[in-house]
Formats: sequence, structure tokens, C-alpha cells
Amino acid sequence: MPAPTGIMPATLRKDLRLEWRSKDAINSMLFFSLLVVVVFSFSFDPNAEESRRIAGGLIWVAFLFAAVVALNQTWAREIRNQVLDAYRVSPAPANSLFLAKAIGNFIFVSVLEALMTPLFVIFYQLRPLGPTWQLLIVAALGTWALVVNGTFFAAMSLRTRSREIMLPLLLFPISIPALLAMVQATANVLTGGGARVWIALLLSYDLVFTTACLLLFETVLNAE
Amino acid sequence: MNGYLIAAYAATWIIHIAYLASLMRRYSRLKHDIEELKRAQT
Amino acid sequence: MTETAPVITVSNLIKQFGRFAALRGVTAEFSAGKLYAILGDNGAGKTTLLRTLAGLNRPTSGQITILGAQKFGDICHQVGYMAHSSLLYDEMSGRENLDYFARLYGISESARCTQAIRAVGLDPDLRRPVGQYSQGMRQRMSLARALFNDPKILLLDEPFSNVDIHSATGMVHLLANIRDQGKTIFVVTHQASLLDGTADEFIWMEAGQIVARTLDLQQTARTT
Amino acid sequence: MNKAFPILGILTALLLSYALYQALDVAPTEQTMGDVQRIFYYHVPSAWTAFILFTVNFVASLVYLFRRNPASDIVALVSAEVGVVFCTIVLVTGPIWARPVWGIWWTWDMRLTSTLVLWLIYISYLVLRRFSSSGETPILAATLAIFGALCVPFVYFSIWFFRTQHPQPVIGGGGSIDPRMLHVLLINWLAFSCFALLICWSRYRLEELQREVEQAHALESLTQSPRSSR
Repeated sequence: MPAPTGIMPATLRKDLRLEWRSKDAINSMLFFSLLVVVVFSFSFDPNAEESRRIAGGLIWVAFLFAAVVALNQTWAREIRNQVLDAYRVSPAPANSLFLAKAIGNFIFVSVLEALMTPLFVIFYQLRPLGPTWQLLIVAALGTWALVVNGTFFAAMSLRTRSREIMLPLLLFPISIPALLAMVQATANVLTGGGARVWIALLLSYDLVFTTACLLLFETVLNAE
Repeated sequence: MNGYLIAAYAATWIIHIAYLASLMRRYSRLKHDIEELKRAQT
Repeated sequence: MTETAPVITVSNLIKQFGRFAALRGVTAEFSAGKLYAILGDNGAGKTTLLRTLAGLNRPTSGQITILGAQKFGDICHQVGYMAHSSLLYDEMSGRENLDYFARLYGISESARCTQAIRAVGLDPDLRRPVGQYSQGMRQRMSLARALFNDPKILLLDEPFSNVDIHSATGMVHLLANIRDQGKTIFVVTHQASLLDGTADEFIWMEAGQIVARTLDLQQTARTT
Repeated sequence: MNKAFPILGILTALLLSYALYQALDVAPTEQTMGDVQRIFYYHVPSAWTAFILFTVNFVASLVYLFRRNPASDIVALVSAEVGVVFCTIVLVTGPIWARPVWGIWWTWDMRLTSTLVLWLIYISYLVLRRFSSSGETPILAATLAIFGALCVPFVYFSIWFFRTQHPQPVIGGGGSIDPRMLHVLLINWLAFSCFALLICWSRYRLEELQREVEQAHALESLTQSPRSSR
């Protein structure tokens, strides 16, 4: 029996529709990262020249924490009425579900970034001195790096006790290289340098971990 | 002999012995478990 | 339909959850075109048996053969599964739910979904999200979700719980009809009396084992 | 097998004391750092041992994913746990060494930082093992181990590149190592590897026993069939 096609887009559409109706993930993410921006600006002087150097770190840490909020939400939805079991008894391949979830989270986090970045720019009076287009690439690659591993580890922590705490514990150590690359690339561009090596690093990180996720997701989904 | 040197060597062995002690504790708990199991069977 | 050929064979099935064995060596054969009622106390292993048949639990040891296949993945499109939870998204309407699940089975014609919803006595054009359904309606929609792919084997976990007696008898009639089309149905239930006279066989489970198989309810009541 | 264990134990004890004597007495005193440099003979062998154990963890996890045999799962668990112990020693002795030599307890230098990240990864592995329900632990843990191992090159490269971009205190000074020092280092490494093997062995036995007991509990409930609820 050939595997049915078009499952990935159908699942993605379903997820977007659910999010549109409940707005659980995006609201909590927005509020959360807003809090982070405000709290950070209390702890540092946002007007100093220094802030340009640390802003890259602040932005990405804020987005990382916000992404964790969204990542926990995506699978919570599937667990609520055990709907995940319905997916597992169906002939649909596990990777379609994974890709749909990862792309969905990518969209959510990108929307968040698009909404929050102007706020950061205003609060911290940022003006990139380096090539801005590189920032876009860094944002896209970096977000995917966080989201692809995050989706995977969220599915993993689904099967553990105290799963909400488990996700950051699993995700953060593995994400350190990606986070370092994102922060450094952003800081470089803001202070007037280029970020080609960091972009290359992010790209290979994305490739390696996306492959690993796709190879191992079925095992995790059906782990018992 | 240098104080830092002694501290480092001592720290190494303290960590190893602490780990071994935790293994011992787990082992004795297990033994207790096994005995209980045997008693339940008879 | 040959009555003699077993459609499901289970041999020495053991399922262990850590220190607790939910199934302790279940061996049985089930033939096509029959309605089996699985009865027993809480914790007797009924749900675990059903989940193991549905491929959701990996047996610790023992073998299952369904429709001649050892791997559940090969025949999953011929099995319908209804769990204790609804396996539906609360935020979407019944129709939207079924349309999504139909995609998972590669079913593109939506007539099948409409038909399934009608079969359980609900209105396919109901726009309300499932979360606002009454318990009985949700239960019936959940049955429709298990039915829409026209499965050869139906696995139902407590389909009559929280359903009023009128709807429950309606569901029993429906199940009898489906059985008469040559399908095999397993019903885990506490309300055995509902199936009295309809079920072909009553399977009594106790402490993870099948302790009795009888043709009518009274017979078992006498032996135990 | 049961006879080999005490023999290996005595041998390891002898080797460790010989290595200690070599490190403290035989090895020449380093000119600039003095006696403090002798931390080297504990610090570096611990690091090597930890890395070997983490490699074992990766291989065992891979084998587990393909073969699903409990033995390789136990090997993976044991090597990660003992590896974390050795890695902890590296992280503790490192600053004790850094303080008198560089005047600071911690520097975000390439090796310290990447060891710390490695340590974090394997701690999260052990946490996952503790928090997942028993039936699925091996699979989830094996998956995480593979992710962790894939991450190692990225950790090294990113931190290396991060460091080369930023000025930092000059460390080490390079140059070749005195052959007598190398000799002592290798003896210490051998001693600590034997010690690690010994711990792993007993930890393996412990885990095996633990699983047997678990099994016995389940079987007991099989035969006695109590009315326990799920």
C-alpha cells in the first residue's frame, strides 16, 4: 500500500487553523518576549554603545525562550484528546507529521521575530553597520536550527514526566553551537562586520540536524 | 608541596569516592530489594 | 466470509509496564464477522490488549497476527480504532476533523466522511467545534472517526460510556449492522448488558489474562 | 569473570599508586609553573578517559538503535554516567590549575568551554534517562546520545572560531612536551583507564541486577496476579 500523499501540507494547514482559532502559542510567545525585552532593558543601559554588542545575544535569548513556549504548545495540542494515537494508527508517515510541526513552529517563531525585532530596534536604538541582508539569512537559518531540534525534543519530552521542564533541559545544550553562531553573527553585523563563517556553520548545523531528526523521528514517535 | 596541587588531587579522589559510595548505596538498596523478593516468594 | 479462518491470532502476549505486567500471556484466536465483547474489572488489561492490537503498544513478548500480517503498519488502513478519549481536535468541527483524518488515510472523496457522520446519527453540516459537543455526540463522532475508512476490524474502547441509553442502543444496532457486513468488532465495555443478544462472544479478562470465553452473558455470570 | 574482577581491582590499585608516585616524585618539575603543573597528570588523563567513554556511549547507542539489545543500552548508560564523573573531574581540576597559573579561576577558553558544553549535553542525557518512563527510556536516550555526539564537532568548531576572533590570555605556550613528562602522563592515563573500566564493570553489574529485580517483580505479579490498578 503506497503511503498517502499531501499529508504534510494537510497537517500544516490543520495546525495553522488550530493556532488561528486558539492563538495559544503566539499570544504567550509575544507576551513572554515582551517581558524579556523590558526586563533586559532594566538590567542593562540600553542606550550605551555597549548595547550594540550585546543586543545580538539579548534578541536571540529572548527568542529562544519564547520559542520554547511555542514548542511546548504544539505537541500539547496533539496530546489533549490523545489525537496523536489517531495519527499513529493511521498509515500516514511519521516524518510528514514532523515536518509539518517543524514548519508550523518556524512560521510561528518567524512571525514573533517579525513583530518583536522592531521593538528591539527602538528600545536599544540599533542600527546595523554591516550588511543587513546577512541578518535575514542568519535569522532564517538560526530559527530553523532552534525549531527543528526543538520540535524533535518536544516530541521526546512528551514521553517523560514533567515534560514542560524537560524540553529546555534537552534543547539548550544541543543548541549552544547554533545559538553561539546566531549571537556572534548578529553582533558582527551590528558592529559592522560580516558573518559568512557563522552562516556557513549554521547552514551545516541545519543540514546535519534536520537529517538526524528525519531519520530518528519515527523511532521516537513509536517509542514504547 | 603546592596547596593547589593537593587540592586538585584531593578533589579528583573525593569525586571518585563519592561516586563509588553512591554505587554502594544503590547496591545495598538493591540487595534489600532482592531479600524482600525472596521472602515474598517463600 | 469463512467463519473458521482466524482474522486475528494472538499468542502468549505479554505487556509489561516497568514493574507491572498488564498482559500476562494472552493467547486467543478471533474469527471474522463477529462482535466480541471484552469484559473485566479495571486493570484487567482490556485497554492494553486493544491498544496492543492497534499497534500502539509494542508487546514485551508474544506474537500478534492480524489479517495475515505480523507488522501492524501493513494493515493499519484496514483497522478502525476508537479510544477512551475522543481522538478529535476540540477546536475543529466534526466534519473538519474527519476531513483531516481522511487525508491521513489517503481518502480524498469527502462523501466517505459525510456518510460516516450520518451513520452515527449526526449532522455532517454541524459547524460547532467538537469541544462544544455533548459527551454523547462526541462519543458518536469518535465512532465515526473510527468508521470512515471502512475498516475490516474495529477496535472500540468504551464506546458507550457517558452515552444515554437511547443513543447507546442506536450504536449497538449500528455495530450489529457493520458486523453483519462481515467486519470483526471488538468492544471493551463495562455495560455488558447493552450487548446481550448482539455480541457473538463475551471475553472475560482478569489480571491480564483471558479467563473465560462464553457465548452469552448469563452463562458467564453462572461460571464466575 | 568473578575471579577477574578482584585481580583487576588489585592491579588497578597498584597501578594508580605507582602512577601517583610517578606524578609526584619522578616527573620533572616544570620550570615556569612549578609543582602546580603536576595537576596535568590527573587533569589530562581524566579528560581523555571521559572522551573515550563518551565515544563508547555513542557507539553503544547506535548499536542499540539497530539491534535493540538491552546489553548495549546498559553499556550506553554506564559509559555516559562514568564519563560524566570523569568530565566533572576535568572541570574541577581545570580551574584549580588555572587559578595559580593564569590568576583566574575560569576563562572562556576553547577547551574549558567545550568541555563544559559536553558535560551539559551528557548531564541532559542522564536527566532524560531518569525522567522518562521505563519502557521507552532506552530508545529516547539512544536518540539523544546520537544528537549529542553529532553536536560535538559543532561545539568544537563554533567555540574555536569564537575564540580566534576574540583576544584572550595566552595559554599553554605550545612547544613539545618533555619525554619524561609524557611517560608519566601515559602511565597515569593507563591507570585511570583501568580504574574507569573497573567502575564501569561494577556499574554494569549493578544495572543488570537492577533490571533482573525489576523483571522478577513483574513476574511475581504475573504468578500472584494481584488486583493492582493500572
